[in-house]
Amino acid sequence: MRSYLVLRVVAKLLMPFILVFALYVQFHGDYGPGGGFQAGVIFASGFILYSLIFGIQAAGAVMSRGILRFATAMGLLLYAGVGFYTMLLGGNYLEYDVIAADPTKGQHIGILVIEAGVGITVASVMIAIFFTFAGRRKADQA
Amino acid sequence: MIAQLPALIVVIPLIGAPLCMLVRYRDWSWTVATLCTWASFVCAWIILQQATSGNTISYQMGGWAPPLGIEYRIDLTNAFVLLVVTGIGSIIMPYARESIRSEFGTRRIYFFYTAYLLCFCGLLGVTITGDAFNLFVFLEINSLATYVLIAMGKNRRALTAAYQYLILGTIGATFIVIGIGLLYAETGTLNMYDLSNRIAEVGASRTIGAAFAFLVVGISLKLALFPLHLWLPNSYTYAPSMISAFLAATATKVAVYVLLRFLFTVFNYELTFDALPLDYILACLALIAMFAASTVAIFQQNLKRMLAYSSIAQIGYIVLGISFASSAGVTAGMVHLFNHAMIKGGMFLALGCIMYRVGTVNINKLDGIGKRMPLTTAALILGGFGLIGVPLTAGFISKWYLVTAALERGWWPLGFLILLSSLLAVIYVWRLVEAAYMKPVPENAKVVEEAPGSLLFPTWFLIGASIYFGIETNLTVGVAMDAAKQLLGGLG
Amino acid sequence: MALTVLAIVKIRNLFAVVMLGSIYSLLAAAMFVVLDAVDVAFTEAAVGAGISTVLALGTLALTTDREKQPMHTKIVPLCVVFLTGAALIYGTLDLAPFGSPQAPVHNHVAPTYLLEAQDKTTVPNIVTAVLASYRGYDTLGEVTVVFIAGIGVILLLGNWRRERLPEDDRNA
Amino acid sequence: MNKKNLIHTLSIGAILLSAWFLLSGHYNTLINTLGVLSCAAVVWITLRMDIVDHEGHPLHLTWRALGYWTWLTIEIIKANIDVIKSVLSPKLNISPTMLRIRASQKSDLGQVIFANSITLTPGTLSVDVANNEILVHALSKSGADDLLSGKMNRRVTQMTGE
Amino acid sequence: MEIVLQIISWVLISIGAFALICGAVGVIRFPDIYTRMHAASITDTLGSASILLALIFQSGASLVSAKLALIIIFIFVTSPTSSFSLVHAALSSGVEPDLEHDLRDQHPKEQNKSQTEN
Amino acid sequence: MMFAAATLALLVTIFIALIRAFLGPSIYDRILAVNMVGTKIVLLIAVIGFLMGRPEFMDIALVYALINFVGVIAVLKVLKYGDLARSGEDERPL
Amino acid sequence: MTPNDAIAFSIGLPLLATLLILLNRRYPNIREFVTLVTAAGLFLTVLSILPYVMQGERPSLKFLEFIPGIYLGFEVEPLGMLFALIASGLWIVTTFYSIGYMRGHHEKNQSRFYACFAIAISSTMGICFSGNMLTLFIFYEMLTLSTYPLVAHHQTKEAKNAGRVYLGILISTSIGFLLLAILWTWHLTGTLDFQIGGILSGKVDGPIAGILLFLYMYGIGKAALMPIHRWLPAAMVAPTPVSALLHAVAVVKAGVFSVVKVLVYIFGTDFLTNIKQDDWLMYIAAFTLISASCVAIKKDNLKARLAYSTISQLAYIVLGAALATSAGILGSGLHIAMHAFGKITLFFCAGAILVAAHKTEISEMDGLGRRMPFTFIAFLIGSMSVIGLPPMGGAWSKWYLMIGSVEAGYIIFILVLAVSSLLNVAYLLPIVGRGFFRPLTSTEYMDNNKDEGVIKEAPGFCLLAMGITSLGCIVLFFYADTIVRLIEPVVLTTGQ
Amino acid sequence: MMAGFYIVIAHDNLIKKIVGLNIFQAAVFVMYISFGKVAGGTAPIIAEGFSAYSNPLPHVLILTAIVVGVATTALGLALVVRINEEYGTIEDDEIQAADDEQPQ
Ligand code: NA
Ligand code: NA
Repeated sequence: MRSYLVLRVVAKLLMPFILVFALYVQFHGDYGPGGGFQAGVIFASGFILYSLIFGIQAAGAVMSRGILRFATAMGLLLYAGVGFYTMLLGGNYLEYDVIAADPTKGQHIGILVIEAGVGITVASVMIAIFFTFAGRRKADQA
Repeated sequence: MIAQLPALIVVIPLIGAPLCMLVRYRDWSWTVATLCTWASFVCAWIILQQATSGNTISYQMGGWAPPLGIEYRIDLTNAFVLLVVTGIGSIIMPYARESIRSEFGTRRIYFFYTAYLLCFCGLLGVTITGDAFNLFVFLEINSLATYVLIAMGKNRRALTAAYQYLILGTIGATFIVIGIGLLYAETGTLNMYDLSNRIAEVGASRTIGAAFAFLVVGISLKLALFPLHLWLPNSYTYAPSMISAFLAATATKVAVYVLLRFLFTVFNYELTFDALPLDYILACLALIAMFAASTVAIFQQNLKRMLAYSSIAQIGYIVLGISFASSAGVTAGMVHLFNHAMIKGGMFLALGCIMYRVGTVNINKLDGIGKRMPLTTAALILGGFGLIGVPLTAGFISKWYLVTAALERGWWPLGFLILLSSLLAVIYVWRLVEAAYMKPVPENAKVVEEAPGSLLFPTWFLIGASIYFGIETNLTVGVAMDAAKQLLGGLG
Repeated sequence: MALTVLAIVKIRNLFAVVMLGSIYSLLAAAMFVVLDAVDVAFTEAAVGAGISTVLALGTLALTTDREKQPMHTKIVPLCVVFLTGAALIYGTLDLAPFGSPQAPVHNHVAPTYLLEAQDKTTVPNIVTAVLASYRGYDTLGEVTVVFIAGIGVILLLGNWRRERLPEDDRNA
Repeated sequence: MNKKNLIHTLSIGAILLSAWFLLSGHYNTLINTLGVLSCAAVVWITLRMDIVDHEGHPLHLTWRALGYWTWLTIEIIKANIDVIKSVLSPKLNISPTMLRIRASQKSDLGQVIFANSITLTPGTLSVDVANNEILVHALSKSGADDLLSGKMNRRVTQMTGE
Repeated sequence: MEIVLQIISWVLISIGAFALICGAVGVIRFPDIYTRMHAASITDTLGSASILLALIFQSGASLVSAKLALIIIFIFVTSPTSSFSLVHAALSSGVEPDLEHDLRDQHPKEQNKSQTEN
Repeated sequence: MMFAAATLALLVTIFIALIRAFLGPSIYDRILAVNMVGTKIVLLIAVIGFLMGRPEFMDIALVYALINFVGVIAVLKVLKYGDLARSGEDERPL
Repeated sequence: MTPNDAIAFSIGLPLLATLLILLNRRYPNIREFVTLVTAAGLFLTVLSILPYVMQGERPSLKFLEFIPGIYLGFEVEPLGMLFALIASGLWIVTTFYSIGYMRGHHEKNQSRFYACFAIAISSTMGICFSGNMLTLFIFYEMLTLSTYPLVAHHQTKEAKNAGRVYLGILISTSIGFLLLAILWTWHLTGTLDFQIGGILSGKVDGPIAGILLFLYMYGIGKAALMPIHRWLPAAMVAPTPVSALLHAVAVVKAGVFSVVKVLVYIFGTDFLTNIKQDDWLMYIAAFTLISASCVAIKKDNLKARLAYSTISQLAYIVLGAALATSAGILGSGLHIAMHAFGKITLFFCAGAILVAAHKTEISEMDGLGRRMPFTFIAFLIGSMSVIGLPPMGGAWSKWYLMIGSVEAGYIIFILVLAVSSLLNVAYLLPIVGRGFFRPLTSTEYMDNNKDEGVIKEAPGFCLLAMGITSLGCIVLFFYADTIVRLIEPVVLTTGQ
Repeated sequence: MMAGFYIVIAHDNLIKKIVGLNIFQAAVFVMYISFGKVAGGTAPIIAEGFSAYSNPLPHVLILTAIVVGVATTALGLALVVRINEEYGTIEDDEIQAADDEQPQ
């Protein structure tokens, strides 16, 4: 046990806060800087830190490839689906006004949902990309 | 429902992409992809019908009125291009199934279709949008998907080709972003029609000029206009067969559309062509492209590469038409845009058939292919005739209008040069004819059957269309003429 | 910032290049804060200094960390670059002075956003309002781009080896 | 899940929630609900990550840590002044030393706190932690001697209660 | 009260600025990676802390202060960790320190002995 | 005024650290310098917030600090193991 | 069958035959039977139109408006009628000849041969009947493309190179010059329909008309005006039936036919006379006429000599048309017919000599006449017609051409024509002389001693063909006035 | 900024090209944002006590552009990895040399 020891302890300590911070950024994009994309990246950074220290094997156990791929597609579907939903309700594509009786409320819900879609896709794509890069063996080791 | 079509045409493939990824099983993903492309085609068809009635269709994304929100704005020009893109995409899908299965391991296929759908969706988005920045976003959707698809080619050079395209494509996109940024800084808007009005107010300032330069260079990179064509040959050569066909038939066409849109709608064309000697510059570049690329094509052993260089030359024709800055010229360019899409698409598909059976498209290894795969070869040669511009093929119609436009402009030596350059096409097509029909089949050649029907049918469909549209020109020429009038009539 | 870039041009250790790139990104982000673009700064920091750097490192781990031959100045690229730069400077000369509230940028669409966006969407961060609602469609495109990047990387680098076709030989 | 883990889980949830409220600044139903949900989700993920234990969540140290931090802060200030002096001295008044010192803490957590405290104090720098020993680089012989006196070691051990 | 706060802030900022610049100078002047690390840690500890504290004093009891405090804590946790990892990696890869006293081979107990003998 | 002074000090520090980053000589020196620049930019952002009169965006500074940390750890990991995937537990002997 | 249907039928029939030929490629007898029947059917079809044309009707057909204002349009006018009759009639004869030749020569790829031949005939019919310049152009190109495989038939390197020269010159001139001229005409006049009196008249001033004339004349490479005549000798590597029908009749006549049509219907003779831009054309034609003859004298290879002779004879026709007088045009029209019969006879003879005696060089033909008297008599008749000696048809066409020169006021061309006729004598008659009056070479005696090596007459099919065409040469002398009556309307309405 | 562009088109190293591309793009981003700055304005997050805000639109655009940029970078780097696997080098000229050796 060498540098690992120090890193392990610190990482364990920080990890939950990083993730909560990511979610905080996700849901406070309305009021300050941040939003789905930034949250996704921070969330992914947390995961990357986890993988760096505990190895991607362990990280893969927390978040399997299947889940990641599913989440990637679902995030985008969620976003695009909101647009479809507004269409079904008689509005234009992504016209959130029609979601709720009160257009302002509709806007708020719409923004919240699509930001969630952004966050999900971005986080899962970033993690997946990292896993893919990290999981590949160097050419001469393959 | 009809009112929602402009959104649906793009959104259907966009939603189809993650669905493709979710269904995973290859035939299902193929089914999803096919249904989405076909649905888009139906949308495009209906939209074209609406556009022919002379109305400009406006669709407000998110219900926000234009300068605030993103607007989809469809006139004849982009309705026409939409039809080309969706049409080619739809025809290619039946081909894709067998062709892709032969080139990939089975598990990756659903990812492949996902990327394909996004590539498709990107092209449509670029074509349909009326917002300059939204155009950039969809351009990048298309570009990124294209890089991925090209890199899927079997030869390792597909990777370097994709990389090279990625670098140049991104530079191009960045130039476009700079251009849009300068325009925005000068006018405060991103909506193309709003832009055109405000640019007319501002007049020819330095900023507008610089923006114009950046945009033209950026678009030309995507367009592979000489000398910014370096990415194209390798990309088309090493991409999977179906992708080569799709890209050759659609991608550069959409770039042409973008060029048209900026030249004639955003910058009103008095500004464009009076302030700068753009007509001369474009015409010169187009001419060089026509001659240089055709000449290079003559010396290629790899037929896909030959067609790729030929594409650069053909882009030259289209741009030449545009450079005349006249209704006739733009008509010629658009007609050729349509015709070349079918011809090149069909030829690349035919090469895909050969690749599928013989495993190579090197001309030295295809002696007597005309006897071994008669239908495929016939399609290839007929397509070649189209490239030359043999009468009664679509290619002839394009050249007819192109030369007429040159004469109208009073540039008759140019007419001569246009015809002269098609002689170069004769040479490279004739190499093909000689190899296919005038050489005996080598004795040690492996037995090769004709390509399966699922590959042959789309190939012949496109080639057949290129013949049909060489004879029945009401749709192409009629629409192109009206579109050209609309464009030059100064919508803004 | 200029110093960072010059160093990137010269230094041949790719680790250093990547790290300097990340610094450049952080500096750019600081600049964004100065220019009131807090959201952009946030993103640039997370992306430019974070994700990009980690990915570049991943690449270095899989490839090599040395640039082989020393750079010698190349004339043609230099000219191209010079031309581009000149065009850009030329283009910005006519613009309203930096920060001027009279600039056309601030007097066409933007004021409407600032005036009505909060009322219509309940979101005080106008950037978020415009991003998610007024130009929500752009953002959908942006998510799609991310999606493609994910798919592309998985397609390119995913562990597909087991399912290659037998005759699939890249160097054939 | 055993009882100790349950306590850890609950307390981490509570701490995260308070962190959320500290960060948030917007207290309406929607955001609060989202906050609770977020914290729950994070707790779930951290459980999956298997990082909810006494190392990752040193609940037992809470009170004693305060005292230690106060002491450490003063140490750090002192050390800072020393190092600044040597930076500014014209002849770079340094005598780099490398030494091993013993870490008497039994837990990894304690050793990590010790090592990081060493690093945090300018003038000393832990380079390696192994076998209950910490390899330290010190800027000056005096700094090394301070460490060798074992005062910090004892403080850390005292805090971690081992 | 205001004035007091202002003065405290000024003092803290001055200390911070001074520490920062001293640290930076140290990073330039010191001979090897290990010694430079000491200088760098001045900026991370005294420099960061004083400036952030000054900011806290400026913004009073608010959420901003809380976040600033979080930043301080974060820096105090991560800074030694990354420093440690860095020198550890450097030493592992064979970057030898430039030493005047190398007591590495001495066992801690023997050190202690030699200490007491001294 | 006070913030401006802090900003100035930070900029000077960053500048000097950058010089170290260019001088090297070893990659570790560069990482040291880059890490230092990173943490100083965190401060810079915080101070600029006050300087601009909108101090409520400290989130950015937090993100910087986080990203900087992750970045440095990643660099060191790659440097040490030539790999991002390995778990820290199976370390090679020195 | 209405005459309008007959037009479509005469173009479609050979195409249908192509399909049948390809389908029956494994059954040579059926394949060749199909060809024969088609040829006969075609001739009858064409013949069925003749009465209408003689009565002054102009059967026409229009469909496929592929460019607004431009149809795939056909109209039968006298010149086209004449050409169609010649081409379709000679196809029957040539088919007989081909069967004998191809079988006797054991050629490969015979199905491709017959198929392409049929397409070539179809294209020729299209050229004959085309009602506008673009339709003519389309069939002109189709003819080029379909004859390429025939030229490169042997697939040897030499054949392929010859094929490239052939295609290279014909395609590049037609696309580079002719198409440009057509487009330009379209741009200037908005029509491409053939109209008596010309369509350019009044729409364009002199210099531009001059350029256009140049483009047309050098665009129609098949007319083999110097210096773009090189393709014709190159094409001689083809099997002899190809040289005979296509390169003595269909292709080259298509060229000069097009020239005549352009001069008469696009420019209009009046307009040409008025603008005075065509002098250079006459001089080029005259130069070609003389110099090709001179080259012919030097050629030892029989087919090459005939090829240069053809070049020279084509120049007569161009000259006649360029004179733009009624006698000149009549002469041109007549010469199309006369030369067709004469030259095809000569080529048949050359092929017969090749099949029977395996000789290609004139110097090796000493004494062959005594072994193959029928062939050499036919050669004599053909030669006389080409030279223009009565009682062969060629005499009339030269007569009209001379009159035309006088009408136009270019006396010099009478001299040219006379000199050229002398040259014709010089390169044709000695061959007959050698055949009959020189002894066989020694190698032939050697062969003679073996039973199998004895030189006999060519196969019966070949002889039949030669007989018919040489007879044609003589018959045409007596029926020339019928032809004149047929084509007279063209010149009468031009109003000379 | 142009130096980044220079790196892209002049350097042979594939990774360095991508870093250059990022720098070039980042510079463009700064340009955009500077268009949006209003003197005396503040971040476009509506709050009491402020009346002048900077233009939010460039911020929105650049957010999108940054994301597109990172997506491109990820793909580019993945390609570089694959190229290195196939060619054993990430230098442009060496790759070209390797390609020239093999027939097409
Ligand atoms: Na936001
Ligand atoms: Na320390």
